[in-house]
Amino acid sequence: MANPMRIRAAVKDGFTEVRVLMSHVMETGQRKDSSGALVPAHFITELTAKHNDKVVLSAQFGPSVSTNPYLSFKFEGGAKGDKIVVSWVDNKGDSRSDEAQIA
Amino acid sequence: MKAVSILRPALAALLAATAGLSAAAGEDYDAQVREMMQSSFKENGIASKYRQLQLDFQKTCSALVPPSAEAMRQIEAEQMQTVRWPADGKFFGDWKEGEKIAQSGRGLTWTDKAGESNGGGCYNCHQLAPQELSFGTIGPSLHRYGKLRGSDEGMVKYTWGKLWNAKAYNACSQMPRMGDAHILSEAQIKHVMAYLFDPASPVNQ
Amino acid sequence: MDHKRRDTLKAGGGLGIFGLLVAAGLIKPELAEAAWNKSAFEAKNLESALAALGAGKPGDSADVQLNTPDIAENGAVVPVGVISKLPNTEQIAILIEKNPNLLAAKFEIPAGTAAEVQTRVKMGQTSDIYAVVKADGKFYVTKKEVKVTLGGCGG
Amino acid sequence: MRKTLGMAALAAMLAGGAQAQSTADEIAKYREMIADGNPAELFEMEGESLWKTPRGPKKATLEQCDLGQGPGVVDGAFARMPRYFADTGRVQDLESRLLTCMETLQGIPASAVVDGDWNKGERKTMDALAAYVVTHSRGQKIQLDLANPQTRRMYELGKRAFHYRSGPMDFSCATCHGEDGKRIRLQDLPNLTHKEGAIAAWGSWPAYRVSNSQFWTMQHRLNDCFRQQRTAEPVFASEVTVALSVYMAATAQGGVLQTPGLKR
Repeated sequence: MANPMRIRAAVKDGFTEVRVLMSHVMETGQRKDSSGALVPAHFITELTAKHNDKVVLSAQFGPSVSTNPYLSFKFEGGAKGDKIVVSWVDNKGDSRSDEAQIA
Repeated sequence: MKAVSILRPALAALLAATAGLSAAAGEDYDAQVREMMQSSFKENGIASKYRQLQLDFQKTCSALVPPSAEAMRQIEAEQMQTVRWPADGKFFGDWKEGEKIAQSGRGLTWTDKAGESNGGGCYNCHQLAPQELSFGTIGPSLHRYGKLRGSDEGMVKYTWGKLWNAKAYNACSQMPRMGDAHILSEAQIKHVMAYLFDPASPVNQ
Repeated sequence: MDHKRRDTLKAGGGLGIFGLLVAAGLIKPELAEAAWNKSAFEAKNLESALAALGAGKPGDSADVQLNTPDIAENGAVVPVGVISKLPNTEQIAILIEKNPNLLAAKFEIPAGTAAEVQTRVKMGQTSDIYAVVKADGKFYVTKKEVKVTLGGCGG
Repeated sequence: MRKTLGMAALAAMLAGGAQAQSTADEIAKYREMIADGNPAELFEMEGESLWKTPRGPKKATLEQCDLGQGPGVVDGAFARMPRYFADTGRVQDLESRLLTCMETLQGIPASAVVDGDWNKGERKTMDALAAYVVTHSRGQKIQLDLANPQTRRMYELGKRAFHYRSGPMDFSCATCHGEDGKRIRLQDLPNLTHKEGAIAAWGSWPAYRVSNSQFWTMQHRLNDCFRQQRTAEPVFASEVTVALSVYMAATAQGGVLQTPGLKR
């Protein structure tokens, strides 16, 4: 099972700024291991972030996104204590969903 | 092989001696460190434990107090004896090969294999061709090396000697003894020489 | 609502992970339907990547800002920020011209979310990075070169 | 000849210097951009969970581990390490102390880490545990107990080990880390013999390395320094690694920890 994400969300000047760190290998499928065999591609393909129940960002990733992906964005509104939920799925069907409260 | 069999008893004797010393002298830190530099390490692949033993000049240049001018001169004179000039009298190879050697920092670590060709690691410490932005500054810039210094016999021989054994010119130089310590072959040093001196080499642009 | 959800869950066996996430209310069905844009992510040149995004030949725009360093110390992590000042920005895409697969990431920006994202990408070599923005149904682009250097001793 | 050589070298050095400066500015910008959102946080989270998870033959957690501030006290413990521990009669760095706790509390033999491979098994566990512990000294001042004679001895040994030249390339730690303002390739080299450089280094390891997406403890950092120095391999948590850590931490005494760091 994938390791948890670290999600930080804070209100600033009427916007909620969300920063997410995901634990994922993001294998490109082009790298060879020490024995020379190709390491199969393994990367997050889709992600959504929700504030309470509203989608505030959705994204699609390719293998060019760095290992242990980082993402930051901001949306209008949001209040301290509101729930932020971030979910992803990868090309092997693994998934992860974590939540955090706006600080 | 012969060198190893000579070294083995020498190592045992040295270890016994240092162990005895540290017990007797109590706070003889230098002896304790020599012992620690053995006991804390293990052989891994080509990186044998003999690498933990110091050559005389290595020991002199490791002291917390810098060696005297006289001691430095003595080391330089001794190291000068190790310089081997090219057997065929030719100092220059192919600068394109030299560039590859200058770029590569590989070789002699415990993750390298015996018999692989080593890099010179020149860019780790020196600026050379101006288009390579990723260069180190431990050594001086060598950009336009041949252009600025010319290529008379004195300069060519000095450079060869410096590459073969930098300690012959500066006892405690940080630069490895490329030829003397078998890091680069004679043919490789010729390529690096061309990279430094050839008017067509990017180093001289 | 609850009733419907339970029914969906019951049928969950054949849904796959994404379907389950939808069923569990974690992901809106709209997103699940907007499947991963395979042709765009597998595009090997700029023209076909832009075509797969439906962007055609986007016009240059100074209102799209690309925030990257000029030199990346390591190609494994290159920070990329995109800010669009164009009204009604609905999509932001990041492309790296010299990567084997050009498209790195694509973001859908719903109303109320700032047209401003930051992420990190891998770069195999020095290359132009493109930010492609869709605003009011039209596509715009800006680009910037990032030099990738070799760090460390190389040993 | 000596004189002309000097002048030419100086001219070439000055030309290189200006270019080096603009590159350094750009690299500084790059580092600033990646500073926010250090993936080391992912390891810290994992470490905290491992700290509190019953493991090993004794099925115990590490919550009673004494890192020097009393059993279970994590806060500020790393800022005072390496330190002398009476129960083991040794000066220990964070990793060697964690080995002691894993062995005594959980029954996990130290050899599982000492003879293990990087990024695998119990050594990987060690990475996460270290990430957790050092995060709880972030922002605190480095304060070694240099009045302790055992720690003092390790400092003296560490200083000498730092300058010990050997191997086919004649390198010591000081070859690369003994002067201000030097670089290998584009990588700045902290001068570890002075306070400022020692704070920059000791104060920012362990760290997440973007080049390989791994979290590296100081043990791992030192191991790879020696690899590139072309010595034999230092044994995990061996005396030389602790002595060098004492030397660095003592030189950095009073500096503020930014652990865990983010590195190239």
